[in-house]
Amino acid sequence: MNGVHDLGGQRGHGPILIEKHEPVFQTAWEGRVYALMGLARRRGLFNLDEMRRTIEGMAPAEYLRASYYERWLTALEKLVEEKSGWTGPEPPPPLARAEPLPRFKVRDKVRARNRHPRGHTRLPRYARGKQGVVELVHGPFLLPDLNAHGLGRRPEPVYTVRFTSQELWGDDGRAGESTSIDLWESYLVGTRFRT
Amino acid sequence: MNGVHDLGGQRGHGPILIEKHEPVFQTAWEGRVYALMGLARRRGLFNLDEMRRTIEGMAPAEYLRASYYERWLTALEKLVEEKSGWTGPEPPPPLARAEPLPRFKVRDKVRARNRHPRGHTRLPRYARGKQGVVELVHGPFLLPDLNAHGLGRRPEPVYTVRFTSQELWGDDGRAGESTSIDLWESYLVGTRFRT
Amino acid sequence: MSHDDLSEIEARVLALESLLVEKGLVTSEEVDQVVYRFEHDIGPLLGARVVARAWTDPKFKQRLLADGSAAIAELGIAIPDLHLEVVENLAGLHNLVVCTLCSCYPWFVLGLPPVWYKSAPYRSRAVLEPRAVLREFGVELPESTEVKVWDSSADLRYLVLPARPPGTEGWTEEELVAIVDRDSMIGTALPQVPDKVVP
Amino acid sequence: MSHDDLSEIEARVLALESLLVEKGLVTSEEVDQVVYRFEHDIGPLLGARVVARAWTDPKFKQRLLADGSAAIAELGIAIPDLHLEVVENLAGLHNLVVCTLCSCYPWFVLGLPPVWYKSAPYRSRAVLEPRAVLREFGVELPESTEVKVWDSSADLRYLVLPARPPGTEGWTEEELVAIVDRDSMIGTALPQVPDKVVP
Repeated sequence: MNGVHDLGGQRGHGPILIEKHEPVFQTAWEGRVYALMGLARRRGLFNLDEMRRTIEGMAPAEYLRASYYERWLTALEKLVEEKSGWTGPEPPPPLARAEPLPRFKVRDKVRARNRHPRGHTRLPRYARGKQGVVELVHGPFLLPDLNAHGLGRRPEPVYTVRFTSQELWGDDGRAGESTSIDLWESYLVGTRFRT
Repeated sequence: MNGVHDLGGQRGHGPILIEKHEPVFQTAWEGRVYALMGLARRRGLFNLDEMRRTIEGMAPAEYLRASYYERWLTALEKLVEEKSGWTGPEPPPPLARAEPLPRFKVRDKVRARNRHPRGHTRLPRYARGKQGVVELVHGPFLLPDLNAHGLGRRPEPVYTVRFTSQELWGDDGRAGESTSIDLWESYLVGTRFRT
Repeated sequence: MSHDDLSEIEARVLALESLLVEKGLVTSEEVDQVVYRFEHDIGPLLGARVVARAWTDPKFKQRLLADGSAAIAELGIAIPDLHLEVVENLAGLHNLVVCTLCSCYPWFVLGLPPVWYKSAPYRSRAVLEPRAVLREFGVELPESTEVKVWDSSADLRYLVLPARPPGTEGWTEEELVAIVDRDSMIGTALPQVPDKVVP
Repeated sequence: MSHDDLSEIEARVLALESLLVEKGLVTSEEVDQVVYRFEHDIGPLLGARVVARAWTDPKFKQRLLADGSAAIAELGIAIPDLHLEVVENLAGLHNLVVCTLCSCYPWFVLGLPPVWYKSAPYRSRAVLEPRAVLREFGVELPESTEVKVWDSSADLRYLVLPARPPGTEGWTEEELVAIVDRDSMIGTALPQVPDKVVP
């Protein structure tokens, strides 16, 4: 979803406030929220992609206003409600396909798709439509776009794709800067040429 | 500036709340803010681009939380403070150049620059880097990117450029849909071909 | 009203108005006048007159489409510093107006914009999924109808000239004005012919 | 603490914990244990050990760069479901880690991320203007140094292996651990050699 959580490339959020020697948790409740989220997830109440989808579903003004663990709390409350019929861990549904072979290899030129799905995705908006070079090949990992909505467990290769600053930011890009993003295979299309 | 005000293409803001027969102003203070903004601007305290730049400078969470006229009020307070040394209307500084001739004509193919300036701009983020066709030629109008910051009064032709939905939104674009955007000449680069 | 009765926001507005009056930039009477004008004189009726005229006077329509600002000046509507661009709905073509960056709106023919026009939901989605947005307004267009969205980012202001609905043949200009509502000139509605007045 | 003393947010957390305990999903002791582990056992010292080992053991470094997860397992650090990718700062190359979409972070070697790492200012600008961001952290890189930003959007977690600073020749692994701070492993700092310990 094109939401306010997709912050890459924005400005206007003010200076970075750096606190020296901050505690692990700012308050006791933050620690409990952190632990509850992790434990409920490991017990199988929901998966990581559902957690992210729920956080991203917050009203935009509220998302930006809330502290990090307030977002977690809000999402956890919502997930617990959403899963109120949950009766215990079940074996995960089978994978949607066998472990796939990677279509791309290191140094392949690829282009991130220009997609604007209604649902959850891990393809940041600033990379869409941009061309980069495969730097690392990993996985497979489950495609979040399906897993976040309980629509299936589809394993896909993940590629670390490197985009130059000029490709991403055009006139405001700078030589000698690049950003590498981890992208699932279905976020990418191949281009004819290799570097 | 890449800010939260640049809403084109986002999702997650909820349904459109349509109120039938709403009053012109929801409260009496809204009317006064509207009038004060217009009058102060017409008296020369600030220009329209400065007004927009100031609204866009609000903290993102606050921008999204605030109602439309609350944003105006906040911006107006800030502008009045910023211009506290103002002593009266002065003749506007001379134009930075003579009225320019348009470089592009109707049916020219153009591409919106991929720019991410720190300052104010009226080139929406969703159009950057995208190719379209000149539909109308207007102007000249002052370039907001300079005028918003008191950096000069540069008249430029403005073009209504039509982008197909597929060009803008890729896989999620739809045939038979397009968006036309009014863009200053320096937001555009020519492409070799005409349609 | 004593100062204590004012909400925080009303107090801020009052302080601001006092300051601008003190500076000699405005008078409270001028503020009153602007508010009055927008509450009484400037509203969608102006746009409806423009549309009804275009429906009944083909030469006016031609001038309106060629130079909106000049044409509405004939009806006594002045628009300093802005240009009016009139976009016509045709068979198979629907126009929709939005301003994604703020809320630019042809106030000189439609009055001030409704809250939904200025809201994030409308501004964000009108360019991405105009048909879904139109459905929320109850407008279902045939799949074959082209949708043109106008994102009004500069000093142009867009007014949609809706198609004159069937069943209005022979109506007077004044009768036509009554069926042109605001939303049909933004593109989020189509003019409706009330059952009772159809012969 | 009586219920009245609780802030609204604390009350929500308490209600949530009670509900999850009731459902049999968690026990409060498990929650206590997780909090304890992150407050005492899991922190940037783990990452500092990894870095110091890599600085002193070239073969370990090789394994670390080839397969981060396997290499840190040698030091007893387990990371279920995630993969560690170690990226090395070199002469003329600086690495910086961010997660623009949420706040992915190699917690198993660095503990939980600082507030700034999770904040909108850092997430928004690290990919657009990394040098300006680094300057806010007091890191000024030569213009000729290449900057690589890693936006950690999937199940990889990135750890920066800083360059071993000059003046640390002959130091023991334990002495080196002391100068590897958290930020240098995110890429927003460079390891500093304190004046007093320089011979």
